[in-house]
Amino acid sequence: MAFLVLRRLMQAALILLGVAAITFLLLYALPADPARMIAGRSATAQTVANIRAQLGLDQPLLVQFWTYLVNLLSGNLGRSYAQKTEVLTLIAARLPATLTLMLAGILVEVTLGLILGTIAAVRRGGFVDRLVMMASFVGASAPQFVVALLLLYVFAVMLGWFPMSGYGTLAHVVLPASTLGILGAGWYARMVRSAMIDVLNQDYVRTARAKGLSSRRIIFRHALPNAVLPIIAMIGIDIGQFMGGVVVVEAVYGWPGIGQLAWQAIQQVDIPIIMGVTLVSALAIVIGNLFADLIAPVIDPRIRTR
Amino acid sequence: QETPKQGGDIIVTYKNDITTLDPAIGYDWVNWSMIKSLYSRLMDYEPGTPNLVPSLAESNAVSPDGLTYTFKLRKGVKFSNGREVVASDVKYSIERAVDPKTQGPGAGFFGAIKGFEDVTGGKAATLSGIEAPDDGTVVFNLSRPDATFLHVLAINFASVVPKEAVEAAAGDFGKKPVGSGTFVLKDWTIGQKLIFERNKDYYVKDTPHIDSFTVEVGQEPLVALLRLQKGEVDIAGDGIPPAKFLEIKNSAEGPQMIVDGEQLHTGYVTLNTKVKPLDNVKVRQAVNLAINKERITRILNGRATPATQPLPPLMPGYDKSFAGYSYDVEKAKALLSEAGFPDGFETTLYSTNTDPQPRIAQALQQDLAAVGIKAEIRALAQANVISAGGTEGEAPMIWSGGMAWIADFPDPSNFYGPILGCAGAVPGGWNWSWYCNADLDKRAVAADSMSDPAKVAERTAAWGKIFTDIMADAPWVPVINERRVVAKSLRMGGGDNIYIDPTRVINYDAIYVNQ
Amino acid sequence: MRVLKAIMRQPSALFGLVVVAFVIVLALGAPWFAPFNPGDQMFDGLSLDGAPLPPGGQFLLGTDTLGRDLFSRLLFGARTSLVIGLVANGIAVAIGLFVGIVAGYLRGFASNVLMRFTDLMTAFPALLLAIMLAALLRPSLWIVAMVIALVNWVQVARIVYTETRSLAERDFIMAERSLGAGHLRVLFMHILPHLIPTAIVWGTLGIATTVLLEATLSFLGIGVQPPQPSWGNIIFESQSYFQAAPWLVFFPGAIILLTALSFNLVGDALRDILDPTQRGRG
Amino acid sequence: MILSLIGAPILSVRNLSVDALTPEGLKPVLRDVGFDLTSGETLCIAGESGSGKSVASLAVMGLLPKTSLRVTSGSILLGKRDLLALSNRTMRSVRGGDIAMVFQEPMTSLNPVMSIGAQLTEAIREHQGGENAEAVVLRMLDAVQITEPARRIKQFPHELSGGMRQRVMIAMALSCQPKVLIADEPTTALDVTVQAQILKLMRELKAEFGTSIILITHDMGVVAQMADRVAIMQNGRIVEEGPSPAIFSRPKEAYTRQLLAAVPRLGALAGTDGPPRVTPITIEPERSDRSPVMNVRGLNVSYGSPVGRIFKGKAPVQVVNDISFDILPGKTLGLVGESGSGKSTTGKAVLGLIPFTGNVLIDGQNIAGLDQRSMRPVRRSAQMIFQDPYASLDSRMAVGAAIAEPMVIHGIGSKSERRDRVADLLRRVGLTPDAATRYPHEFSGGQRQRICIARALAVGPRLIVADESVAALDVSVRTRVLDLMLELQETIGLAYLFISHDMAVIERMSHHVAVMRGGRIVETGTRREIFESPKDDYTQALIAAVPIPDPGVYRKRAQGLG
Ligand SMILES: Nc1ncnc2c1ncn2[C@@H]1O[C@H](COP(=O)(O)OP(=O)(O)OP(=O)(O)O)[C@@H](O)[C@H]1O
Ligand SMILES: Nc1ncnc2c1ncn2[C@@H]1O[C@H](COP(=O)(O)OP(=O)(O)OP(=O)(O)O)[C@@H](O)[C@H]1O
Ligand SMILES: [Mg+2]
Ligand SMILES: [Mg+2]
Repeated sequence: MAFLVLRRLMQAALILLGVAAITFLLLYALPADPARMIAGRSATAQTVANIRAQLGLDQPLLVQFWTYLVNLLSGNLGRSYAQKTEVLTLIAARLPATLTLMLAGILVEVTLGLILGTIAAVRRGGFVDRLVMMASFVGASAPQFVVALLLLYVFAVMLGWFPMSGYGTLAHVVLPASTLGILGAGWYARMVRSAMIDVLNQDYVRTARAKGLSSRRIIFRHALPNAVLPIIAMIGIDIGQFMGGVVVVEAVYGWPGIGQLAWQAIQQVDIPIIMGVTLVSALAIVIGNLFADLIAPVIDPRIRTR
Repeated sequence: QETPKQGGDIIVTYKNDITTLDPAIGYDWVNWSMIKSLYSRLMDYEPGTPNLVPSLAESNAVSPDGLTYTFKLRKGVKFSNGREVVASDVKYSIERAVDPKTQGPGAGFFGAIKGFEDVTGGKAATLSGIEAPDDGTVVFNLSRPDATFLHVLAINFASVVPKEAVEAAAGDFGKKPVGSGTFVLKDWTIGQKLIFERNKDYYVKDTPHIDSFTVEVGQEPLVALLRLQKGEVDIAGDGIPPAKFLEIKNSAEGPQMIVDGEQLHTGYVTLNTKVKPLDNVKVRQAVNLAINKERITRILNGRATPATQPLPPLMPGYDKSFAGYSYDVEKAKALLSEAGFPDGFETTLYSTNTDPQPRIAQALQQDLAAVGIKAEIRALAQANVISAGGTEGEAPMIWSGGMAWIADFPDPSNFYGPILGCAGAVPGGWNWSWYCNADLDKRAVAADSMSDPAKVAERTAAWGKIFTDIMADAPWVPVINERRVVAKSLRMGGGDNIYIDPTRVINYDAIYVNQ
Repeated sequence: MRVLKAIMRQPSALFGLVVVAFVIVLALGAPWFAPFNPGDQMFDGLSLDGAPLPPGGQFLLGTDTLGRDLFSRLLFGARTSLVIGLVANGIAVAIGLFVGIVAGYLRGFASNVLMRFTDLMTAFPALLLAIMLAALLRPSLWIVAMVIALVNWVQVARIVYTETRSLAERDFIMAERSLGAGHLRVLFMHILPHLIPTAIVWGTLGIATTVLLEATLSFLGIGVQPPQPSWGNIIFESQSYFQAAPWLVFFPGAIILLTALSFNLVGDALRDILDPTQRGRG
Repeated sequence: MILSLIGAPILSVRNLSVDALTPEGLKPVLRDVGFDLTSGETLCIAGESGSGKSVASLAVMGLLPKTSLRVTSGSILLGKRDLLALSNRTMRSVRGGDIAMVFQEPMTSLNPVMSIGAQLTEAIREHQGGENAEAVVLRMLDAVQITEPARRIKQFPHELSGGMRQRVMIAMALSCQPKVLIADEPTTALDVTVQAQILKLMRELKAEFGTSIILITHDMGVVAQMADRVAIMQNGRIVEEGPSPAIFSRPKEAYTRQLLAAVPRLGALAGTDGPPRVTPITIEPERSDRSPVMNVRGLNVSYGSPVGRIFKGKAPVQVVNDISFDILPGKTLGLVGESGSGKSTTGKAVLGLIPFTGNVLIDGQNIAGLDQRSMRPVRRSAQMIFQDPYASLDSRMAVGAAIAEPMVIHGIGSKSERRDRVADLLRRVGLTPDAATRYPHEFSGGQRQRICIARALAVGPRLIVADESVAALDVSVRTRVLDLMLELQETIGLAYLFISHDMAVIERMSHHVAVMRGGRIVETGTRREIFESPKDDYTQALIAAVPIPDPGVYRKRAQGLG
């Protein structure tokens, strides 16, 4: 087990290195010149050249990458071109918000997906099943910006149940997390449904019924843990999917997360921030995958001994 | 006009982060007005007007040759760290703005000060042209007369900062600003909000009016507006998105909530004079004639007026009588035939990708198609458009929307150098027409040398002529002068011109709250 | 033929098939069906204030913010969006299937390399890739299709990988090897058919998401450029008008959903029909 | 009077009919099934595969799959209550509380992600409340003779052997002291020694708790050993019912007689060398100079290898330990041993399907370290029939294509030739050629087994490894399959490596026998040597544990003991 963790950690480090290298190369292949962006429209050629030299942009690409990596190892992500601040500070200030949002979003999608998928599976072929499947299809296919605005309009503006924007209390999380979760819930509901149908046909479920257990106990204690197994791997991938949604959702709900930071940085070609955000999100994804790999044995004892 | 009331706390929202509050670096229209309020400068403007007034300076004198400016500083002005502002602070602050290590975008404005080249070239650390003979006096020696020099001393880059605070911040001055302006930054939660409190020691009585303003960032304009309608927000800084404009405008409270005012803005299409067939002046004129500017103002729900020349109407030197190119499809086709393109040609039109810019680009595209010009649209992120514009032979046409020229200070010269002069027509430059007319450049230099206050009218006229003459070569299609629209809550007081102040967008010093 | 007949027997699948056929016909025949030129910004297509016109009257489904006929744009947009939803999404599923089964079937180094590459792609922000490509390539429908395929295969690969791993453990695979079947034969004749249900689920669920993703990418500058319509673009351009001009969001949204749902219904039916183990079952 | 008191049935099934919903309409599965179970009695239900034994027991439990099976008429009386009329809630208390069931598939009937302890206590909590459930569980595990019960309750199903799992199932069923225990083929998957233990356990439990038992089995030996009464099912009907000795000694129905006749009896072939010939000997007599088709020397197989250099993974488990044997052309080597002794592993290893060390020569060609390409000719001459025929067929490939596949792989014949050969092969294994277009799930277990045999024969191999090829089949089908295999040996001189845990089958099929235990061959010799004068203790135990299909034997034994 310890060995497995160690090996996975080493793989994770390699993946991060790969992400860093690809991002770096791609960013520097961009035609937009960061020095020029910094210098602004009134700058002289001399100023631009000075800035370029100060940022080390006149160095060969490999030298720049090497410098970046060395800095990275000492925890230095560089300084933002536009904001003239440590990227680490900027990301650190916003990371908790994004993590909160993501965790809440995952909670919503997994809970909703599990509940809906289970209901549909238990009522397979019936009206409820069809309704749930239709709803999950709509959820999985609706444009996120529109969903966000609709939820905001109905629950914050019209009903006034939740604040429209901001960060801090539980009430603030509900709408953004739901927006984020609805999409995933649609996918999860469908996957849980088919996994659940599979599991409900298994012999051990029949055994459980033969023991005289209640349907609730059979579903929650026997069927769900088994149905959940194939879905755990999805959660790791999901974090990556979330990064896109986070940008939209954070914008609509004024959520102070790194999605907004990334979006601004992209518009401004603020390379150090783009690099930083990319690495942080890659790290989150890698940790998510690691977590999925580690939690699977907790639920499935068969993997533990393999 | 009612008298402003004192007190009150307000909330302002913006979509983007406040990047920096360092006056030597900050150069976007959001932080522009905040920096204005955090710091003071030798010169400033009367609120809501383009009229220069002394601010940190008590008085100023110009030598007859226009090369020496002498300022007497106001006494007893204190930085928010408690220290008094002295003449050497002024010198330090401007040198800091020019110093290449600062990486400030505003260095170029101080080009007229003696010793400028030495500092930017790294040969000297201080500007020989600025002297501080005593704590209360600053003397500027210029290498050439500069009629805009007082404006230059009023822009943000000339803000006075205390050296010890800059050094103490260790490169993070932009997040820990110390100045002597109307407001003090109380708290900054990155990515969320900034709280500005009034500077109780400010040297002008009853300025500012409000006790504090909180800037909430990361707010989608659409949502900010919903919040404003609910009374949660006082000023939606990004204005009213097109999708909401008509609804608000036609609502009962609309007129009180919308501030709709002119600003120093022109939206234009650059016609790249180095790209075939736009290198042909007839083709460029034809393009000018082909654009139906009225229809575009309609797409913008009437929030703009058709433009005839590079200068916006508010700018001194604007020629009301100049008609420019009016919409005339037949004439455009005739010109195209003359130029040898009776069937038109194919080209590319760049635009930024935020609403309504791609829509305007499509409107332009349709107009061009009507005369046979097939323009393919490339809607890209701003940075990519800027880079395409600065690359020789790359972008035939660029719609400037979303990055359009808003003046740094209300002087016509500000509309020429980098964007229409030869200096800007270089790789990485901002003259995306790549238009270079040596003759006009000479006239521009001559106009800027008329620094004698007596010659203001003559100079303005000279500039005006430059901008109408340039239209003969048609390097641009001046399309619209967009008005600025700000939404404010019902309790906010003050005239439209302090919400859309020609020199600082929102004038936080002058706005007030009606209780 | 048998398949078609089987579909005809199920009302929901038949409905799906009819809608799909209808949409395809409309897309192909757009120039004949469209009442207006989809790019034509009509002067009378906007109100005096410059607001888009609601459905009814001269414009069947109303106009957009430039005064263009929404119905005509939706007809022409179908062409773009079908290519994205079917081709791009199809390629993504195909790549995902390929990588997933190869990595899941092979053991050891090759499998490890492939899966780590997939992990890398998972960890690499898709949006960033899109932006880079936007800056480096000439925008076109096929570029955006390619980018979508490049971005979307990853999840399919992961799911297929897990499934293949368990399939490869099944006895019949060892039985095939004992007959002397080579790897290619095992992979494509025996493992692939078992993954068809997964492929169908992802293929149909992915349609709506890719159609919308295309809009995001177009917005970033790599997709179809204005004024060429696509369903995603129509929604994307006007999504902030959901209050002021709800039809601009509702109609394209409904059409995307309906089309995706129809493909999904047909896909579900196909999955059951193609599965011999379902034959003769209740 | 007294008689009726004693004989009052605790469970009685009357006129039970069950229909299956199929696309072609309703298909009757059970027709007018009726039987009584008196208190403390064991009723054995026997009958061919697919006759409705499992469906009948599921109906009693109220566990018929709702979507496909439906009770159309009849009643099931537990005491005075009609189970069919009970509400779901009341039925729950009957299930597990009054009637408990042990299912046919021990491997899959336990929840893989719950610990043994949790699964056991659950039932007790449900029916008797939570107090000292733990203690009851420990007592039950002890009763089913599971060692170290305290440790076992923390383990998960996959950590137990098949026999243990089956005993856990029995413990679970008995933990609430049900009045009736239904056991559906509880020992099919187990080797004889474990089977003997479990049957003994059930008898003891019956004696201790007074439980009535319905035992479903197709093994007449088990019936003889266990039954007080016997019911014989065929085609959804009970064709014959009566006290056990009567059924065995005076079967009325032809089908019952057939069933009894088909049972292989251990020792029936004593005194002969070869397996019984189906047809008279026509080929040349055995010549010792012929070189073996398979020659195995020092075979070792282990599962789980070290994962890296620096950190050792789990130590590999040695499953097959230094095994050597030869198989002569046209001869059968029977490989017998307890469950988990490494028989299947050996079978797979000698065909190079899993990694091994040692030397395996097939037709003189050493297959150690051969790559896929060089293995191909070897694959042509040596084929395998896997333990589970259903699992070894691709469920998405039509049977005809599956049989033709080896010919396609080895490039034999044209398309039409292959079609002809498939038809021919299907006929040879007793199926009609129209089977070619159908899919595996449309066949019964025995038919699938024959399809696998047809596939193995398609390329004309010289050796077939047959792994438990008949374990899952009921006696009548089993006999047919075994006959076919012998006939093929006769006619085309096939050699077999015949793997089984069933001593009687091994005796019937083999020329030579090797006995495996714990990955080693403990004894090897001709069939006659092994069965008539076994030397190893384990071999002797195996032979002794085989049930004999004659209730009289057990009665005598019981009396002798009493
Ligand atoms: N879910 C079902 N749907 C339709 N038919 C079924 C279903 N389950 C069983 N049958 C049919 O009912 C009949 C009786 O099946 P059952 O499982 O009771 O046989 P069995 O006597 O237990 O056989 P075996 O010895 O193989 O276990 C078979 O013909 C089978 O095909
Ligand atoms: N894939 C595997 N990984 C690890 N151990 C295995 C694996 N397959 C089998 N084993 C172990 O190897 C041993 C021998 O298994 P094998 O399947 O050869 O037994 P067998 O003699 O065929 O038994 P049965 O009569 O139950 O079929 C068992 O202890 C089993 O647990
Ligand atoms: Mg059965
Ligand atoms: Mg085995």
